[in-house]
Amino acid sequence: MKLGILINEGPYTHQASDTAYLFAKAAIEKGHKIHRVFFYNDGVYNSSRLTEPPQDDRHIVNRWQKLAKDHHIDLVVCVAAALRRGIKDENLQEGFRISGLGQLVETGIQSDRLVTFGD
Amino acid sequence: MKLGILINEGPYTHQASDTAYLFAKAAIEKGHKIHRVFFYNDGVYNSSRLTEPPQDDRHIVNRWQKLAKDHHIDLVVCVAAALRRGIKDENLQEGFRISGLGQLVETGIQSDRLVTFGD
Amino acid sequence: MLHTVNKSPTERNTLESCLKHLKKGSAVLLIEDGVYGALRGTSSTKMVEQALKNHPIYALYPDIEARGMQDRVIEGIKLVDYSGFVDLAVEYPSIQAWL
Amino acid sequence: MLHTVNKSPTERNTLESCLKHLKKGSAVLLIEDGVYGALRGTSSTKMVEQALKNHPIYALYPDIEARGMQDRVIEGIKLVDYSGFVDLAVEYPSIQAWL
Amino acid sequence: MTEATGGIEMEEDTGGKVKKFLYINRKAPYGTIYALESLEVVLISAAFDQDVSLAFLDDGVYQVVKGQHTKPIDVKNFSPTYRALEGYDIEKLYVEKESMEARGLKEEDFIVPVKVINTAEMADLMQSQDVIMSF
Amino acid sequence: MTEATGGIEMEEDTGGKVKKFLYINRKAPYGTIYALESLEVVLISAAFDQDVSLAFLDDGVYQVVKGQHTKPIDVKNFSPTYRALEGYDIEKLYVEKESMEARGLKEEDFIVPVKVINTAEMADLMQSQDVIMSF
Repeated sequence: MKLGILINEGPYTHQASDTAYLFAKAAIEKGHKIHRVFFYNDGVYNSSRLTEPPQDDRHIVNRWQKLAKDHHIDLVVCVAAALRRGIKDENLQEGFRISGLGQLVETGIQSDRLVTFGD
Repeated sequence: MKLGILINEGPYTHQASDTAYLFAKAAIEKGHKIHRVFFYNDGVYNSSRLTEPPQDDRHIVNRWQKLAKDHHIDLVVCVAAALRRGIKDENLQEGFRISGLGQLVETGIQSDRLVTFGD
Repeated sequence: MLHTVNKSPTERNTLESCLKHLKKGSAVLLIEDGVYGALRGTSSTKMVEQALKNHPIYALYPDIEARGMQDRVIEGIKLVDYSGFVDLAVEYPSIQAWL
Repeated sequence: MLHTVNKSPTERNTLESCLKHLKKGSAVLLIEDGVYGALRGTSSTKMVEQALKNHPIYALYPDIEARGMQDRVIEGIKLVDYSGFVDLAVEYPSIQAWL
Repeated sequence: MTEATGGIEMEEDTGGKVKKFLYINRKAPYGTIYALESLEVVLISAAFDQDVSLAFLDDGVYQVVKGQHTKPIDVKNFSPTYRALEGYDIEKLYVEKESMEARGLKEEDFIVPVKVINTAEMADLMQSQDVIMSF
Repeated sequence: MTEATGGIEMEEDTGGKVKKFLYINRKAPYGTIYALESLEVVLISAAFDQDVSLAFLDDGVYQVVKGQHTKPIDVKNFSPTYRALEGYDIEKLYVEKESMEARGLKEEDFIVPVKVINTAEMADLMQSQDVIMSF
């Protein structure tokens, strides 16, 4: 099945991005396809290449990057949400791309399921 | 009176930073001294120089910067909270400084009141 | 002491918990979404009116106006602006934000 | 349809609101802080047990373990891991996150 | 990359599908940004010719109350935008009766025409959707 | 600039003042980071020789429950750190009885020795403080 994921909260602060990641990993292991992960609201903070968690902690940003690379997932960061939160190409991690909200609606249309993780 | 302010949420997402700013401005107008504004939790996002809100919206980051410059307020961003959220000297707005959590405890000790704004 | 509450009482238990912890001489200031606790005719009005018998309750008027609730405030709740918020923070020896 | 709830019922009204909107054939999955709604002996247990009579309720076991609540789950609530979460998302034709 | 809420990429193939989209609004405005950013998605969705509905329940009913005056908190008042939705052919706005009444609100308190439905009808509405968005 | 939770600048003049600091914990762990980042402040505060107390009420009582096992959610289990507080002379941990009971918890369920007090006593504790921190 083709699944889309929406993440509305930033890394570390809320569990949303953690749960979404573990859900995505499990879905891929079961043979489903993750069509796209869309980062909205504070979710855009998941894409900052400057993120540096304590060494004994998970690296949420790089974990998404790797999963996306290994399984061809489109990681899309909402441009409007990103600009007002200080996320730009300048500090965007490789593997993420900034685009419009239309991509979220499109994910809803194209995916068999849209699964939302937020506050 | 000497007031300290603690901000625990990021700009635009929560009203905390807005309320804190309007409180600080009113306090200064009444002749009080704002000793320090400490940015913790998602509050650290208030210091990103890459922040670019829509043109008809308030600029929360630059508003703090200006208030601090005009009234000699110490704007301190917690280093531990900032690192795990991708705020570093690289994207820190001028007028803010990154330092340790001890500065928050010190604010509690030195200020006549510590006023907290969060979620 | 001064207690600030910034959450709606119809969404979270914050205001209810705060009101249970008021001592003689304490006051409550409702700010941000907390101002929904200052309204007449809601499911939390009774709880707030009860607390009002023993404690001063303030609400930040700019937040009430922003939400279009100007004509709905419970009688007896005192309206303040940011300057009044500062006065309250100064008047009471300590302040607790109910986050 | 599948409803997911990620907030504690002793902090917010989310679970209560969700349970009021369940139709025949709907299921609930408790995740993150929502798993506190799956526990015996709490102030929300009765409400959940009532809903359980008419609807399947699932809870994400990794979140229960994380919070040390392994031995407190209401009988009848089905425990799933992330793989089971995926199965539920696939099984039901639509999914609503109660944020 | 386009500015602001733009960036609609209509060239993407949506396969001519029409799905039922429901936007759930359960949070009060201004205390958090969710109400505004939900509305921004709704506006974009208009360009996709989908079957769009908006649901306001719990504190979400406060989003569409009239008389909002945000200058004193220096935040943009976005409530007039709900009135603009009609121009985008988004006309299905539902307010839950029980949520409205628990907050002392009446149908005439809303800034835009809404259909007031009860909890059971709201549950039916949710059940009948393909894609449910919440923020 | 020092890494992580460090950066304590003891050279700053705190005027030899000793204030009563109360850290209020009302949120459950893991769903959000507040419990962890509150604990990080508590640890730093130990270096300042202040009179520190911790209060756990509402969902905050879940923070100190034993048996937490976070490997399955791939998040660090910070609950053992509460046991380390004693080594920093932070020994005043209060749990509210009514909050504990509403969650079906008993005194023996906690990972660290706590003093269980009722709502009125919690109100007294709050009232007697100079600085109240909440996150």
